[in-house]
Amino acid sequence: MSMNEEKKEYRPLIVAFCCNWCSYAGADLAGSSRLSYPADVKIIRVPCSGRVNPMFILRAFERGADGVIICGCHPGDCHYSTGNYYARRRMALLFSMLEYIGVENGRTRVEWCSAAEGAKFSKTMNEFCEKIQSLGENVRLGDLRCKN
Amino acid sequence: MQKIGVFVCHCGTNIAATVDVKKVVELVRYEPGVVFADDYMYMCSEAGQEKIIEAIKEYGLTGLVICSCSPRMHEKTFRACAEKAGLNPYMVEVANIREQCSWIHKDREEATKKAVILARAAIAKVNLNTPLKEGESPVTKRALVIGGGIAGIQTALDIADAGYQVDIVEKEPSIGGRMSQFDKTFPTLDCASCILTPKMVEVNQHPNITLYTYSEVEKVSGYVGNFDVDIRKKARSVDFDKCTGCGECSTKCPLGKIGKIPSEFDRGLKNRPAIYMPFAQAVPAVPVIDRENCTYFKTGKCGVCAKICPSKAVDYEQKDEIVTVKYGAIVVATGFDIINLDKFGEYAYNESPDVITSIELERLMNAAGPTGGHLERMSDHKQPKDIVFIQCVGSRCDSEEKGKPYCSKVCCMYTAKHAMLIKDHWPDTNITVFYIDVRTPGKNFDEFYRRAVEQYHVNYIKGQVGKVKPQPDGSLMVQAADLLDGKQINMKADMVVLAAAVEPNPGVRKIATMLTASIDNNNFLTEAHAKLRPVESPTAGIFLSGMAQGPKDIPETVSQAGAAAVKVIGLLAKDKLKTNPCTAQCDTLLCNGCSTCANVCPYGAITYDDVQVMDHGLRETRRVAQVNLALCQGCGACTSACPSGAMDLQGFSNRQITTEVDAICR
Amino acid sequence: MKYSYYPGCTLKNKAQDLDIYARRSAEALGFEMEEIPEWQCCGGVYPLGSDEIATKLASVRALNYAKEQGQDLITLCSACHHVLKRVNDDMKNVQDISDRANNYMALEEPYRGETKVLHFLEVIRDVIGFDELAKKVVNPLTDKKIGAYYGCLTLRPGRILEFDDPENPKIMEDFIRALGATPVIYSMRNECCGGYASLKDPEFTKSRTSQIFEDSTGFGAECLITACPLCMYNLNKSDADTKVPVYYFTELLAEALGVKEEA
Amino acid sequence: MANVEKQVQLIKDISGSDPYKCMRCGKCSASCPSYNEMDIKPHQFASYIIRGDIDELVESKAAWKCLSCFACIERCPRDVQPGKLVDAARQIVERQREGDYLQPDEIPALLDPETPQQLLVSAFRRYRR
Amino acid sequence: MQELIDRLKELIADGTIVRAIGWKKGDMPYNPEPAYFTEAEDFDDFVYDGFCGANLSKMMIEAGKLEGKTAVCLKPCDTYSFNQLIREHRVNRENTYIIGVGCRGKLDIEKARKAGIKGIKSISGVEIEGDGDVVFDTIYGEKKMAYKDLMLDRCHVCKGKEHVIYDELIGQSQDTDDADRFEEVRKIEAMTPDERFAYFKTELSKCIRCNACRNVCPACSCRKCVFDNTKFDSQQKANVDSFEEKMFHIIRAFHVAGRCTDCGECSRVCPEGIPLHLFNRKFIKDIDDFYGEFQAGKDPEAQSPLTDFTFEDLEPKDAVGRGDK
Repeated sequence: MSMNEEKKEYRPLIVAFCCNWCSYAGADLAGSSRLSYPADVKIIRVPCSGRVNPMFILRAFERGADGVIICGCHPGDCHYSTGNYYARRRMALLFSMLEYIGVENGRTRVEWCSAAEGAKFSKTMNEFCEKIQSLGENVRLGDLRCKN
Repeated sequence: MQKIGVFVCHCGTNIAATVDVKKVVELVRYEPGVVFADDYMYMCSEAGQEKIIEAIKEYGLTGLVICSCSPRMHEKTFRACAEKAGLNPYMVEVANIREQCSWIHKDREEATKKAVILARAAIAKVNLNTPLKEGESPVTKRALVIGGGIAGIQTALDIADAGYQVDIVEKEPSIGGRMSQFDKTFPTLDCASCILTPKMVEVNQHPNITLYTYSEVEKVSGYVGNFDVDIRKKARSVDFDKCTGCGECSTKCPLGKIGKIPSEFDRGLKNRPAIYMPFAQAVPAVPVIDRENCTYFKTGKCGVCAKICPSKAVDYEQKDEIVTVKYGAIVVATGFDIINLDKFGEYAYNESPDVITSIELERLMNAAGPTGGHLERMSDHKQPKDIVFIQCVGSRCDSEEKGKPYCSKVCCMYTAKHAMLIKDHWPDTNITVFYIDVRTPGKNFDEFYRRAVEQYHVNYIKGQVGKVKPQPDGSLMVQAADLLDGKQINMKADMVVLAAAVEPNPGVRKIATMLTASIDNNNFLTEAHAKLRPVESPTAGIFLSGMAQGPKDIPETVSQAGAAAVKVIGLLAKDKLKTNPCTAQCDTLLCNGCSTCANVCPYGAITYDDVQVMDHGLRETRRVAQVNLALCQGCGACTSACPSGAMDLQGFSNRQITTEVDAICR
Repeated sequence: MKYSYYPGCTLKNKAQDLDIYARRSAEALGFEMEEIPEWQCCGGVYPLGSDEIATKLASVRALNYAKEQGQDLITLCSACHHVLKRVNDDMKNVQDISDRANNYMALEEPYRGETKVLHFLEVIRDVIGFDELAKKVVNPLTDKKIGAYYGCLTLRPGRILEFDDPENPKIMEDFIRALGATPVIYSMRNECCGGYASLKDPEFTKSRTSQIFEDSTGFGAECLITACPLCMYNLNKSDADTKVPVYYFTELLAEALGVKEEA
Repeated sequence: MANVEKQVQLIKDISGSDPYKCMRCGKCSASCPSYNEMDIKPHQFASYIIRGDIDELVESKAAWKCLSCFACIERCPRDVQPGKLVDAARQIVERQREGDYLQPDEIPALLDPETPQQLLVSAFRRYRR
Repeated sequence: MQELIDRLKELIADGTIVRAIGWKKGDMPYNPEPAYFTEAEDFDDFVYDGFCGANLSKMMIEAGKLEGKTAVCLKPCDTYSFNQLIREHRVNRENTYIIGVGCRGKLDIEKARKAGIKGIKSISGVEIEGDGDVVFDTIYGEKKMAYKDLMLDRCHVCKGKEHVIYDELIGQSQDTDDADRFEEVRKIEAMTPDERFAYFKTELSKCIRCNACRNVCPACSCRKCVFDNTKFDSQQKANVDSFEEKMFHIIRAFHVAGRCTDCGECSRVCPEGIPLHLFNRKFIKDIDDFYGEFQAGKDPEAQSPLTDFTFEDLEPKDAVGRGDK
């Protein structure tokens, strides 16, 4: 009975965009090292953090995601040399805009995580889940224009 | 509409223990497009693949979703499998339900639910997949080896012997690397130069090897099979063709006598002239002028070397030269150095000349070294009677600012070697080794260490030293605790030798960045797979050799060098390589011609042309983006920069990614 | 330049020399030390327990006072320096301690480690500069061979105190040089004198201080300087054969600056 | 058993350091000025805690002989900080028992005219609640 | 104004240009509209006064494709937009003859309405050259308003009265810049997240998706807007989901980030009075703060901040929560 009740508690929905070369491999390493993080995180593989169009993030929020995290190679280590630098600017501006329109800080995050950083990947995901869990369900982005 | 087959792998119990595989099959069966779903013990096995092929034929599948391990593991396998059944390999998507699901979750229900969602995302994506065709690119049959130490030398020789051209770029004036500084090697006590020098000469004389010493890699562009590398040949100030290597210039250089320039090769234990060869057996045997210290370059006066050179080889006007060479493969063999010991003030390395590093000890014991092989204290040139070795200085250290978290792997063995060599020459020396653990895995390694204890009576004490205190009488007091005896020890020593942690050559970060090869927290290059692809970088066409990849001794380095060479040979033996078909594509009807995408393309793959288009029945000439598919590497930077959505990436299209988002957020 | 000044318990009586010479020297060097009103004792040792809050509040009050004045906080005593810097680090970087301390304090604006804590010697090194100090010396202590005795609390833990290299410090040696004297470097200069053990086990402390004197005089020291009243006490209590005079660094500073006898 | 785990956790919480990080290198014992005064040596602190021999550690002389000189903390390559571990043990005594090392009535006999305040406050803080 | 008309006629007469783009009288004295002028008699309706706020630069995208040169009248701020269009290869400079026209601030009829002025029959004092009050002749009698009080908000934060690109200049300008450009943004930034959310929710709820903002925006120059593109099934207008409805303005602002010159046309044309420029201006402020000051359109050679980077750029986590400290 108590098991069932626990299952019903709010679990956030988290979308993670991971670049193929560093972060996705870092996630794989977290997996092969059995470094757990909540099942709330669902990873989408992209070639590079620079591939992540802000529209994907907004789309995820609109569709009900409670948090979106973008993971890429560390600055300087991008497999394609520069993709993460553009991503960094794009996301800085997007996050600032989301904050501006009143969306809670912390629903979005960028983390640089190398293929060797399985532990960091797991730690980041645990932290992020905890943060989103504490923020609760994302209503604002789905609700920004509520006129029917 | 696609006809999709979903195949769920148990991976033995790796997946099935946590994910209810049968349930996944049941739940995905009714997803749009799915006409077939099944599970199997090992999908990647031959029988598993056979099952896939049969299903493709029987159900006329047009797309496959494999729920299994990471696509980084077996995507290739399943693509090849699809191709065998006549299906375009790019109609396959892998849902990672092992590394990103079963292995990290414990709750079966939760893991199963997640596996279903990941499968749905992959199914949704496959619904939008289109057949893609790989292109071909030629292979430049020439390899570059960065670093001319034993790793680089061995790799180059092996590649060259297989009949391919190899260039070695070495930043020092001579090849040879760290090994050339050593006196003897463990566990057989071979003389290092006796086994290294012949290889250095062979490299120099090999018809297939070109040496760029005193040179550095400046820029790398291109991709596997087709790298363009700019090499800066630093001005040597000595004409290579004229110099006979007689060494007259070095002997006459006035700075050699004043002795103000510490010799890098002798780790500062000796001085060198401004025009010098690092060591007698240097290859090439052509000196360089150290322009920063040379009096002529500083004041315009002197010029002694030019005057006395019998072959008029000294050329003060020489300039740095940049050559651009094409390569098919690149091997990183940049080696190691030891860490800076400034943060270990307790060992008084900077305070006392009699506290030295092991590599300095190598020089002190080397017959060609600063003391002619006679072991003496640098402070008073007396032979030390009591010598203390301290192990693990900076190794196995949790604090990032001080040391390194890893075991340096070679110190236990070389310390045993040092102890024995000293005892061999000067039997009445007292030697104490303070260790944390003695680690000697390797053929004949533990026997070697035991010999030091049993035969040479080297005193091994378990306990890291706390402090080395220089004493008023010039000796050193070593303060430690013998953990096994439970006593604090204050031991007088004449000399203390620190086994400082190894670290990758500091220059490797810059090189890795140029090569876009990934690097770990400790600046060691990352291998494509820790077990199965240990000599390859995840970046295609980049290979790893020696300490640049991780701590290892000479035998291991040589084996890895050979392995890297085989991988390079395997690549160069191909005439053509298949190229990634996941490239950017421009919809000319949507393109504004605004150039935004070209600004962010790291490969210069986007150009603009005026093309004729028909838009709503109107014929117009428009400036639109064109993607050079041979150059495009598929990063997708252009797609997210494009304001109009004209740029898209095959295999990771906007629609495919948004549909995955939708599937996950459903 | 004006600093908030935290003297600490001992400087108000047993170590008045340390305080008075510092004040005179500061004036000669052109900076002002404004004593914090109603400061409370730092406790002498830093409470290591990560759940210790109450014992840190005295320091937080002083730190917050300096913040409100918009001044850096200056100290002389090694122990105060140690405690204030570590509590400040807790307030800045250890969320839990910081939150709980702020709950206690109920300040208008929470204190988050904004104040910069400086040892008197750091002010001389980083603000005034040893070169400048040397220029202001009127009675150079030429021919004096002085051993700097750092003890433990001024230096460690190096990562938090950021006073100097904890194993190979040179700030006091540079200071000695600036006064015109010759610094004597010896191994025991950053080893503990025995500290508070002297209360219950004076013999132990004596064995420690003997080693310190033996080592420093072996290298030729004719006297030692310290910044710590407890080190001063323990060293003075020594009955070592090699015992030499021990001074507060501020006394020699005042002497060199020619302000020792004033007032 | 559960009680031991609780105690271990308590020590971890108070000290803020992780005894499992210790690799028994002994650099703490090598550096400790009070080594000879201690019955349990600094490099053993972690093992005592991991084993659950908390009582023994708490009752040891080591807890009172530590000078808080931070040499072990500064030099520990694993960031275990033995000084913090033993201080946590000391605090357990002070918080839970009547085992203070310094009793107020013994103080007058220990004083001399030069005793600095610093000595008294430090000793008070270290030796009793 | 007459000087401008005469000059345009002359340019047509001597064959320098084939047509001109300017403003013609509207049905009311305060709503002139952009228009082409080819024949001499077309110029009878030509007008250039305080109500000619429309930015004509975008019209050159199509006009540039026509046979022969087109003259376009650009106010100082409009020239930034034109420069930006050059940078993006969207206009044909060769085919354009730019007349830089003077400006002393443009007027906002809503301000008169708010001041209670109704039943307007005619307006005087809105000429470019004048400096007196604006006089409204209304069915309720004559009403007066200071020119400054009638000005569009955007003119109070004018980028300056210098034309950054032109072939010739006609008419004088007067500085109108008397407010802080980022004041409004700062005010919103200073609100609590709840207040900000409530504010934008209220504002955006007014949107009727008439697309006026998109159509007028010189940076929204895509041949086909992604919101109209069937290739993105996710962004289809006819799609069942309401994705674009919710996100339209944020995405639009992001699309023009680094390219928007802050011309303020979006807010001017919005029939619901949504202060759309506040999105764009937030991006401009952030770009200035994060990557150094940047004015789109000032220099057609300058790299846009979003297609540029430095190794030490701000991390996204530091881009938020800056007001919290």
